[in-house]
Amino acid sequence: MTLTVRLFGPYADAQGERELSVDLPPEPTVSLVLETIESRYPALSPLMPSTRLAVNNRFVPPSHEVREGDELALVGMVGGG
Amino acid sequence: MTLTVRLFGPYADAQGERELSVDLPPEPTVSLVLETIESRYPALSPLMPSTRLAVNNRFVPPSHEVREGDELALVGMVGGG
Amino acid sequence: MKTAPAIEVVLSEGPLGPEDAVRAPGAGAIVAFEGVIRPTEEGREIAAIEYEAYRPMAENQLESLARAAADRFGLAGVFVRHSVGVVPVGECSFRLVVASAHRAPALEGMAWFIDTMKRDVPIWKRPVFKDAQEQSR
Amino acid sequence: MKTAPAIEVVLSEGPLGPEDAVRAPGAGAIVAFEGVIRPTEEGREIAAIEYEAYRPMAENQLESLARAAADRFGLAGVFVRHSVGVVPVGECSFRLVVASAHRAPALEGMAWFIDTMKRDVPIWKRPVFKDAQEQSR
Repeated sequence: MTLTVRLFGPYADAQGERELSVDLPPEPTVSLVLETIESRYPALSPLMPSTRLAVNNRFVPPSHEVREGDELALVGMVGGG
Repeated sequence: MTLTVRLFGPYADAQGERELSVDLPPEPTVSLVLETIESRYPALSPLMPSTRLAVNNRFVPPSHEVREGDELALVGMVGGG
Repeated sequence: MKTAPAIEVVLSEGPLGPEDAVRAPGAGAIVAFEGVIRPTEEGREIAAIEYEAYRPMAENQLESLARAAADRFGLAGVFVRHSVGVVPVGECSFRLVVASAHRAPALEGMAWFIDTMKRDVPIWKRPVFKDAQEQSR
Repeated sequence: MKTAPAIEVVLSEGPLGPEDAVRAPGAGAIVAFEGVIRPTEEGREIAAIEYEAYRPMAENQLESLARAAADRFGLAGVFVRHSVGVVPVGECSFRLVVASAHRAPALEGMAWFIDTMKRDVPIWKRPVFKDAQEQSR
Protein backbone atom coordinates (compact mmCIF):
# COMPACT_ATOMS: atom_id res chain seq x y z
CA MET A 1 0.00 0.00 0.00
CA THR A 2 1.08 3.60 -0.56
CA LEU A 3 0.79 5.93 2.42
CA THR A 4 0.87 9.71 2.34
CA VAL A 5 2.65 11.32 5.30
CA ARG A 6 2.27 15.04 5.96
CA LEU A 7 5.31 17.17 6.79
CA PHE A 8 5.37 20.45 8.73
CA GLY A 9 7.94 22.88 10.12
CA PRO A 10 11.46 21.48 10.19
CA TYR A 11 10.36 18.29 8.39
CA ALA A 12 9.00 20.26 5.46
CA ASP A 13 12.12 22.46 5.48
CA ALA A 14 14.51 19.49 5.56
CA GLN A 15 12.75 17.54 2.86
CA GLY A 16 11.66 20.52 0.75
CA GLU A 17 8.22 18.97 0.44
CA ARG A 18 4.90 19.03 2.31
CA GLU A 19 4.24 15.31 2.05
CA LEU A 20 5.86 11.97 1.35
CA SER A 21 4.44 8.98 -0.52
CA VAL A 22 5.78 5.81 1.06
CA ASP A 23 5.29 2.29 -0.30
CA LEU A 24 4.79 -0.27 2.43
CA PRO A 25 3.40 -3.77 2.97
CA PRO A 26 -0.30 -3.81 3.96
CA GLU A 27 -1.18 -2.57 7.44
CA PRO A 28 2.33 -1.72 8.59
CA THR A 29 3.01 -0.89 12.21
CA VAL A 30 3.90 2.66 13.20
CA SER A 31 7.47 1.46 13.91
CA LEU A 32 7.80 0.10 10.38
CA VAL A 33 6.50 3.34 8.86
CA LEU A 34 9.04 5.39 10.83
CA GLU A 35 11.93 3.03 10.04
CA THR A 36 11.06 3.04 6.38
CA ILE A 37 10.96 6.83 6.25
CA GLU A 38 14.27 7.04 8.08
CA SER A 39 15.99 4.72 5.60
CA ARG A 40 14.47 6.17 2.42
CA TYR A 41 14.69 9.90 3.19
CA PRO A 42 18.21 10.76 4.33
CA ALA A 43 17.33 14.47 4.57
CA LEU A 44 14.91 13.60 7.39
CA SER A 45 17.10 11.13 9.23
CA PRO A 46 18.70 13.71 11.61
CA LEU A 47 15.19 14.53 12.85
CA MET A 48 13.92 10.96 13.16
CA PRO A 49 15.24 10.00 16.62
CA SER A 50 12.79 12.45 18.25
CA THR A 51 9.99 11.88 15.75
CA ARG A 52 6.62 10.31 16.35
CA LEU A 53 4.01 9.36 13.79
CA ALA A 54 0.64 10.96 14.35
CA VAL A 55 -2.25 8.80 13.12
CA ASN A 56 -5.60 10.53 12.67
CA ASN A 57 -4.45 13.45 14.83
CA ARG A 58 -3.26 11.34 17.74
CA PHE A 59 -0.09 9.77 19.00
CA VAL A 60 -0.35 5.97 19.00
CA PRO A 61 1.89 3.16 20.28
CA PRO A 62 4.70 1.85 18.00
CA SER A 63 2.82 -1.44 17.49
CA HIS A 64 -0.30 0.32 16.19
CA GLU A 65 -1.21 -0.80 12.64
CA VAL A 66 -1.81 1.85 10.03
CA ARG A 67 -4.84 1.39 7.71
CA GLU A 68 -5.71 2.68 4.29
CA GLY A 69 -7.13 6.20 4.56
CA ASP A 70 -5.50 7.07 7.91
CA GLU A 71 -4.16 10.59 8.11
CA LEU A 72 -0.45 10.46 8.91
CA ALA A 73 2.02 13.15 9.93
CA LEU A 74 5.50 13.39 11.39
CA VAL A 75 5.50 15.16 14.73
CA GLY A 76 8.27 15.81 17.21
CA MET A 77 10.78 18.63 17.45
CA VAL A 78 7.89 20.95 18.18
CA GLY A 79 8.22 23.96 20.47
CA GLY A 80 5.21 26.23 20.33
CA GLY A 81 4.53 28.92 22.91
CA MET B 1 11.27 54.34 79.28
CA THR B 2 7.70 53.83 78.10
CA LEU B 3 7.28 52.39 74.64
CA THR B 4 4.13 52.42 72.55
CA VAL B 5 3.58 49.29 70.47
CA ARG B 6 0.98 49.27 67.71
CA LEU B 7 -1.41 46.35 67.33
CA PHE B 8 -3.22 45.21 64.17
CA GLY B 9 -5.44 42.36 63.02
CA PRO B 10 -5.48 39.40 65.42
CA TYR B 11 -3.33 41.30 67.97
CA ALA B 12 -5.83 44.14 68.17
CA ASP B 13 -8.69 41.62 68.31
CA ALA B 14 -7.07 39.58 71.09
CA GLN B 15 -6.12 42.56 73.20
CA GLY B 16 -9.15 44.71 72.40
CA GLU B 17 -6.85 47.68 71.89
CA ARG B 18 -4.89 49.29 69.07
CA GLU B 19 -1.74 49.93 71.08
CA LEU B 20 0.12 48.97 74.23
CA SER B 21 2.18 51.15 76.56
CA VAL B 22 5.03 49.10 77.94
CA ASP B 23 7.46 50.24 80.65
CA LEU B 24 10.98 49.04 80.06
CA PRO B 25 14.56 49.82 81.07
CA PRO B 26 16.32 52.26 78.70
CA GLU B 27 17.24 50.98 75.24
CA PRO B 28 15.87 47.48 75.63
CA THR B 29 16.63 44.82 73.04
CA VAL B 30 13.89 43.57 70.76
CA SER B 31 13.97 40.23 72.63
CA LEU B 32 13.33 41.98 75.93
CA VAL B 33 10.43 43.97 74.49
CA LEU B 34 8.79 40.79 73.15
CA GLU B 35 9.37 38.85 76.40
CA THR B 36 7.95 41.69 78.45
CA ILE B 37 4.83 41.89 76.30
CA GLU B 38 4.37 38.13 76.48
CA SER B 39 4.50 38.14 80.29
CA ARG B 40 2.36 41.23 80.87
CA TYR B 41 -0.39 40.67 78.30
CA PRO B 42 -1.79 37.15 78.69
CA ALA B 43 -4.39 37.78 75.96
CA LEU B 44 -1.54 38.11 73.46
CA SER B 45 0.57 35.22 74.67
CA PRO B 46 -0.97 32.58 72.32
CA LEU B 47 0.14 34.73 69.39
CA MET B 48 3.62 35.55 70.67
CA PRO B 49 5.56 32.44 69.51
CA SER B 50 5.16 33.53 65.86
CA THR B 51 5.43 37.25 66.54
CA ARG B 52 8.16 39.63 65.49
CA LEU B 53 8.65 43.23 66.53
CA ALA B 54 8.76 45.68 63.67
CA VAL B 55 10.95 48.72 64.40
CA ASN B 56 10.48 51.73 62.13
CA ASN B 57 8.70 49.59 59.54
CA ARG B 58 11.38 46.90 59.36
CA PHE B 59 12.15 43.56 60.92
CA VAL B 60 15.33 43.73 62.98
CA PRO B 61 17.46 41.12 64.79
CA PRO B 62 16.51 40.14 68.37
CA SER B 63 19.61 41.92 69.72
CA HIS B 64 18.65 45.24 68.12
CA GLU B 65 18.21 48.02 70.72
CA VAL B 66 15.04 50.05 70.67
CA ARG B 67 15.36 53.85 71.07
CA GLU B 68 13.03 56.57 72.22
CA GLY B 69 10.77 57.63 69.35
CA ASP B 70 11.05 54.35 67.37
CA GLU B 71 7.81 53.20 65.83
CA LEU B 72 7.02 49.70 67.10
CA ALA B 73 4.44 47.14 66.03
CA LEU B 74 3.73 43.46 66.53
CA VAL B 75 3.85 41.55 63.26
CA GLY B 76 3.50 37.86 62.51
CA MET B 77 0.42 35.76 61.90
CA VAL B 78 -0.13 37.70 58.72
CA GLY B 79 -1.63 36.16 55.61
CA GLY B 80 -2.50 38.72 52.99
CA GLY B 81 -3.28 37.82 49.39
CA MET C 1 24.13 46.23 29.80
CA LYS C 2 21.23 45.04 31.87
CA THR C 3 18.46 47.52 32.54
CA ALA C 4 17.19 47.85 36.10
CA PRO C 5 14.07 45.80 36.79
CA ALA C 6 10.77 47.70 36.81
CA ILE C 7 9.25 47.57 40.29
CA GLU C 8 5.82 48.88 41.25
CA VAL C 9 3.81 48.44 44.45
CA VAL C 10 0.35 49.88 45.02
CA LEU C 11 -1.99 49.34 47.97
CA SER C 12 -5.50 50.51 47.20
CA GLU C 13 -8.86 50.67 48.92
CA GLY C 14 -11.41 47.98 47.94
CA PRO C 15 -11.38 45.51 45.02
CA LEU C 16 -8.66 45.78 42.39
CA GLY C 17 -9.83 46.83 38.95
CA PRO C 18 -8.49 45.31 35.74
CA GLU C 19 -4.83 45.84 34.95
CA ASP C 20 -3.48 47.84 32.06
CA ALA C 21 -1.29 45.78 29.76
CA VAL C 22 2.16 45.39 31.25
CA ARG C 23 4.95 46.31 28.88
CA ALA C 24 8.38 45.02 29.79
CA PRO C 25 10.73 45.41 26.82
CA GLY C 26 12.51 42.19 25.95
CA ALA C 27 10.41 40.05 28.30
CA GLY C 28 9.33 36.76 26.78
CA ALA C 29 7.09 35.67 29.64
CA ILE C 30 4.54 37.68 31.53
CA VAL C 31 2.79 35.88 34.34
CA ALA C 32 -0.09 37.40 36.25
CA PHE C 33 -1.45 35.97 39.46
CA GLU C 34 -4.80 37.12 40.79
CA GLY C 35 -6.13 36.27 44.18
CA VAL C 36 -9.93 36.29 44.18
CA ILE C 37 -12.16 36.19 47.27
CA ARG C 38 -13.68 32.71 47.61
CA PRO C 39 -17.26 32.26 48.83
CA THR C 40 -16.43 30.24 51.94
CA GLU C 41 -13.96 30.42 54.79
CA GLU C 42 -13.58 27.67 57.37
CA GLY C 43 -16.68 26.06 55.84
CA ARG C 44 -18.88 29.13 56.41
CA GLU C 45 -20.29 31.37 53.72
CA ILE C 46 -18.70 34.78 53.64
CA ALA C 47 -19.74 38.08 52.08
CA ALA C 48 -16.29 39.62 51.89
CA ILE C 49 -12.78 39.73 53.29
CA GLU C 50 -11.62 42.81 55.13
CA TYR C 51 -7.90 43.54 54.80
CA GLU C 52 -6.05 45.55 57.38
CA ALA C 53 -2.57 46.74 56.55
CA TYR C 54 0.14 48.27 58.66
CA ARG C 55 0.49 50.49 55.70
CA PRO C 56 3.94 52.08 55.48
CA MET C 57 5.57 48.82 56.54
CA ALA C 58 3.45 46.75 54.14
CA GLU C 59 4.49 49.00 51.27
CA ASN C 60 8.16 48.88 52.29
CA GLN C 61 8.10 45.13 52.64
CA LEU C 62 6.30 44.54 49.35
CA GLU C 63 8.76 46.76 47.58
CA SER C 64 11.82 45.14 49.08
CA LEU C 65 10.35 41.70 48.35
CA ALA C 66 9.74 42.72 44.75
CA ARG C 67 13.37 43.88 44.43
CA ALA C 68 14.62 40.70 46.09
CA ALA C 69 12.56 38.55 43.70
CA ALA C 70 13.83 40.53 40.71
CA ASP C 71 17.47 40.10 41.81
CA ARG C 72 17.17 36.48 42.79
CA PHE C 73 15.31 35.29 39.69
CA GLY C 74 16.66 37.85 37.21
CA LEU C 75 13.22 39.28 36.50
CA ALA C 76 12.62 42.24 34.19
CA GLY C 77 9.63 43.53 36.16
CA VAL C 78 7.59 42.91 39.29
CA PHE C 79 4.25 44.68 39.71
CA VAL C 80 2.26 44.28 42.92
CA ARG C 81 -1.27 45.40 43.77
CA HIS C 82 -2.98 44.61 47.07
CA SER C 83 -6.33 45.71 48.42
CA VAL C 84 -6.92 47.18 51.84
CA GLY C 85 -10.40 47.40 53.34
CA VAL C 86 -13.40 45.35 52.26
CA VAL C 87 -13.29 43.16 49.14
CA PRO C 88 -16.51 41.25 48.32
CA VAL C 89 -16.62 37.60 47.23
CA GLY C 90 -15.62 37.11 43.59
CA GLU C 91 -13.52 40.26 43.48
CA CYS C 92 -9.76 40.48 43.16
CA SER C 93 -7.74 41.56 46.20
CA PHE C 94 -4.19 40.77 45.10
CA ARG C 95 -2.43 40.87 41.79
CA LEU C 96 1.20 40.07 41.06
CA VAL C 97 2.56 40.46 37.57
CA VAL C 98 6.05 39.20 36.82
CA ALA C 99 7.91 39.81 33.57
CA SER C 100 10.96 37.82 32.63
CA ALA C 101 12.98 36.80 29.61
CA HIS C 102 11.99 33.17 30.12
CA ARG C 103 9.19 31.17 31.66
CA ALA C 104 10.80 29.19 34.48
CA PRO C 105 12.18 32.13 36.52
CA ALA C 106 8.87 33.97 36.15
CA LEU C 107 6.93 31.05 37.65
CA GLU C 108 9.53 30.34 40.34
CA GLY C 109 9.85 34.01 41.25
CA MET C 110 6.08 34.28 41.52
CA ALA C 111 5.77 31.29 43.87
CA TRP C 112 8.65 32.61 46.00
CA PHE C 113 7.17 36.10 46.20
CA ILE C 114 3.74 34.89 47.32
CA ASP C 115 5.10 32.47 49.92
CA THR C 116 7.35 35.14 51.38
CA MET C 117 4.64 37.77 51.28
CA LYS C 118 2.33 35.58 53.36
CA ARG C 119 5.00 35.52 56.05
CA ASP C 120 6.62 38.94 55.94
CA VAL C 121 4.10 41.53 54.83
CA PRO C 122 1.88 43.00 57.55
CA ILE C 123 -1.52 42.68 55.89
CA TRP C 124 -4.12 40.82 57.89
CA LYS C 125 -7.40 39.45 56.67
CA ARG C 126 -10.68 39.02 58.49
CA PRO C 127 -13.65 37.20 56.95
CA VAL C 128 -16.96 39.02 56.95
CA PHE C 129 -19.38 36.12 57.43
CA LYS C 130 -22.78 36.19 55.76
CA ASP C 131 -24.67 35.03 58.86
CA ALA C 132 -22.94 37.64 61.05
CA GLN C 133 -23.96 40.28 58.55
CA GLU C 134 -27.57 39.09 58.65
CA GLN C 135 -27.58 39.05 62.46
CA SER C 136 -26.40 42.61 62.61
CA ARG C 137 -29.20 43.89 60.40
CA MET D 1 -20.89 18.00 43.86
CA LYS D 2 -17.95 19.17 41.84
CA THR D 3 -18.72 21.09 38.66
CA ALA D 4 -16.87 20.07 35.50
CA PRO D 5 -13.82 22.20 34.76
CA ALA D 6 -14.22 24.90 32.12
CA ILE D 7 -11.96 24.12 29.15
CA GLU D 8 -11.41 26.37 26.16
CA VAL D 9 -8.87 26.16 23.33
CA VAL D 10 -8.58 28.67 20.51
CA LEU D 11 -5.96 28.86 17.75
CA SER D 12 -6.08 32.18 15.96
CA GLU D 13 -4.24 33.94 13.16
CA GLY D 14 -1.63 36.54 14.17
CA PRO D 15 -0.98 38.17 17.57
CA LEU D 16 -3.36 37.48 20.44
CA GLY D 17 -5.42 40.44 21.59
CA PRO D 18 -6.14 41.19 25.25
CA GLU D 19 -8.18 38.67 27.17
CA ASP D 20 -11.63 39.27 28.57
CA ALA D 21 -11.79 38.80 32.32
CA VAL D 22 -11.97 35.12 33.18
CA ARG D 23 -14.81 34.22 35.50
CA ALA D 24 -14.50 30.89 37.24
CA PRO D 25 -17.01 30.69 40.09
CA GLY D 26 -15.40 29.70 43.36
CA ALA D 27 -11.84 30.04 42.07
CA GLY D 28 -9.50 31.77 44.48
CA ALA D 29 -6.50 31.90 42.17
CA ILE D 30 -6.36 32.92 38.54
CA VAL D 31 -2.98 32.70 36.89
CA ALA D 32 -2.35 33.95 33.40
CA PHE D 33 0.78 33.18 31.45
CA GLU D 34 1.60 35.15 28.33
CA GLY D 35 4.37 34.25 25.93
CA VAL D 36 5.64 37.36 24.16
CA ILE D 37 7.94 37.39 21.11
CA ARG D 38 11.44 38.38 22.21
CA PRO D 39 13.62 40.59 19.98
CA THR D 40 16.43 38.08 19.46
CA GLU D 41 16.75 34.40 18.60
CA GLU D 42 20.08 32.57 18.65
CA GLY D 43 21.74 35.97 19.15
CA ARG D 44 20.24 37.46 15.99
CA GLU D 45 17.65 40.20 15.82
CA ILE D 46 14.30 39.00 14.63
CA ALA D 47 11.25 40.80 13.29
CA ALA D 48 8.71 38.12 14.12
CA ILE D 49 8.06 34.45 14.74
CA GLU D 50 6.02 32.47 12.27
CA TYR D 51 3.98 29.65 13.79
CA GLU D 52 2.90 26.68 11.76
CA ALA D 53 0.35 24.33 13.27
CA TYR D 54 -0.85 20.90 12.21
CA ARG D 55 -4.15 22.38 13.08
CA PRO D 56 -6.74 19.71 13.90
CA MET D 57 -4.15 17.73 15.84
CA ALA D 58 -2.84 20.81 17.65
CA GLU D 59 -6.37 21.66 18.76
CA ASN D 60 -7.06 18.08 19.86
CA GLN D 61 -3.82 17.87 21.77
CA LEU D 62 -4.26 21.24 23.48
CA GLU D 63 -7.75 20.28 24.52
CA SER D 64 -6.77 16.90 25.87
CA LEU D 65 -3.81 18.48 27.68
CA ALA D 66 -6.10 21.08 29.21
CA ARG D 67 -8.44 18.32 30.43
CA ALA D 68 -5.52 16.30 31.76
CA ALA D 69 -4.17 19.34 33.64
CA ALA D 70 -7.62 20.05 35.09
CA ASP D 71 -7.99 16.44 36.29
CA ARG D 72 -4.48 16.07 37.58
CA PHE D 73 -4.32 19.37 39.49
CA GLY D 74 -8.03 19.75 40.31
CA LEU D 75 -8.35 22.97 38.34
CA ALA D 76 -11.62 24.85 37.88
CA GLY D 77 -10.74 26.15 34.43
CA VAL D 78 -8.06 25.99 31.74
CA PHE D 79 -8.16 28.50 28.88
CA VAL D 80 -5.66 28.26 26.04
CA ARG D 81 -4.95 30.66 23.19
CA HIS D 82 -2.19 30.13 20.64
CA SER D 83 -1.31 32.09 17.54
CA VAL D 84 -0.70 30.61 14.13
CA GLY D 85 1.01 32.60 11.37
CA VAL D 86 3.22 35.63 11.89
CA VAL D 87 3.51 37.32 15.29
CA PRO D 88 5.78 40.40 15.46
CA VAL D 89 8.30 41.07 18.24
CA GLY D 90 6.66 42.35 21.44
CA GLU D 91 3.31 40.73 20.65
CA CYS D 92 1.69 37.86 22.49
CA SER D 93 1.54 34.47 20.78
CA PHE D 94 0.44 32.20 23.61
CA ARG D 95 -1.80 32.68 26.60
CA LEU D 96 -2.72 30.15 29.23
CA VAL D 97 -5.15 31.07 31.98
CA VAL D 98 -5.67 28.64 34.83
CA ALA D 99 -8.32 29.01 37.52
CA SER D 100 -8.19 27.05 40.72
CA ALA D 101 -9.45 27.14 44.28
CA HIS D 102 -5.92 27.59 45.57
CA ARG D 103 -2.62 28.96 44.39
CA ALA D 104 -0.24 25.99 44.41
CA PRO D 105 -2.16 23.72 41.99
CA ALA D 106 -2.68 26.65 39.63
CA LEU D 107 1.05 27.33 39.41
CA GLU D 108 1.99 23.65 39.23
CA GLY D 109 -0.68 22.90 36.64
CA MET D 110 0.51 25.82 34.56
CA ALA D 111 4.15 24.67 34.57
CA TRP D 112 3.08 21.11 33.72
CA PHE D 113 0.84 22.24 30.87
CA ILE D 114 3.52 24.38 29.24
CA ASP D 115 6.24 21.73 29.53
CA THR D 116 3.97 19.08 28.05
CA MET D 117 2.71 21.39 25.33
CA LYS D 118 6.26 22.03 24.13
CA ARG D 119 6.64 18.30 23.60
CA ASP D 120 3.25 17.09 22.46
CA VAL D 121 1.50 19.81 20.52
CA PRO D 122 2.33 20.09 16.82
CA ILE D 123 2.98 23.80 16.53
CA TRP D 124 6.33 24.73 15.07
CA LYS D 125 8.01 28.09 15.13
CA ARG D 126 10.34 29.71 12.66
CA PRO D 127 12.13 33.00 13.35
CA VAL D 128 11.78 35.74 10.76
CA PHE D 129 15.21 37.38 11.00
CA LYS D 130 15.53 41.12 10.49
CA ASP D 131 18.57 40.85 8.22
CA ALA D 132 16.88 38.22 6.03
CA GLN D 133 13.89 40.53 5.73
CA GLU D 134 16.15 43.39 4.64
CA GLN D 135 17.96 41.19 2.14
CA SER D 136 14.71 40.13 0.52
CA ARG D 137 13.54 43.69 -0.05
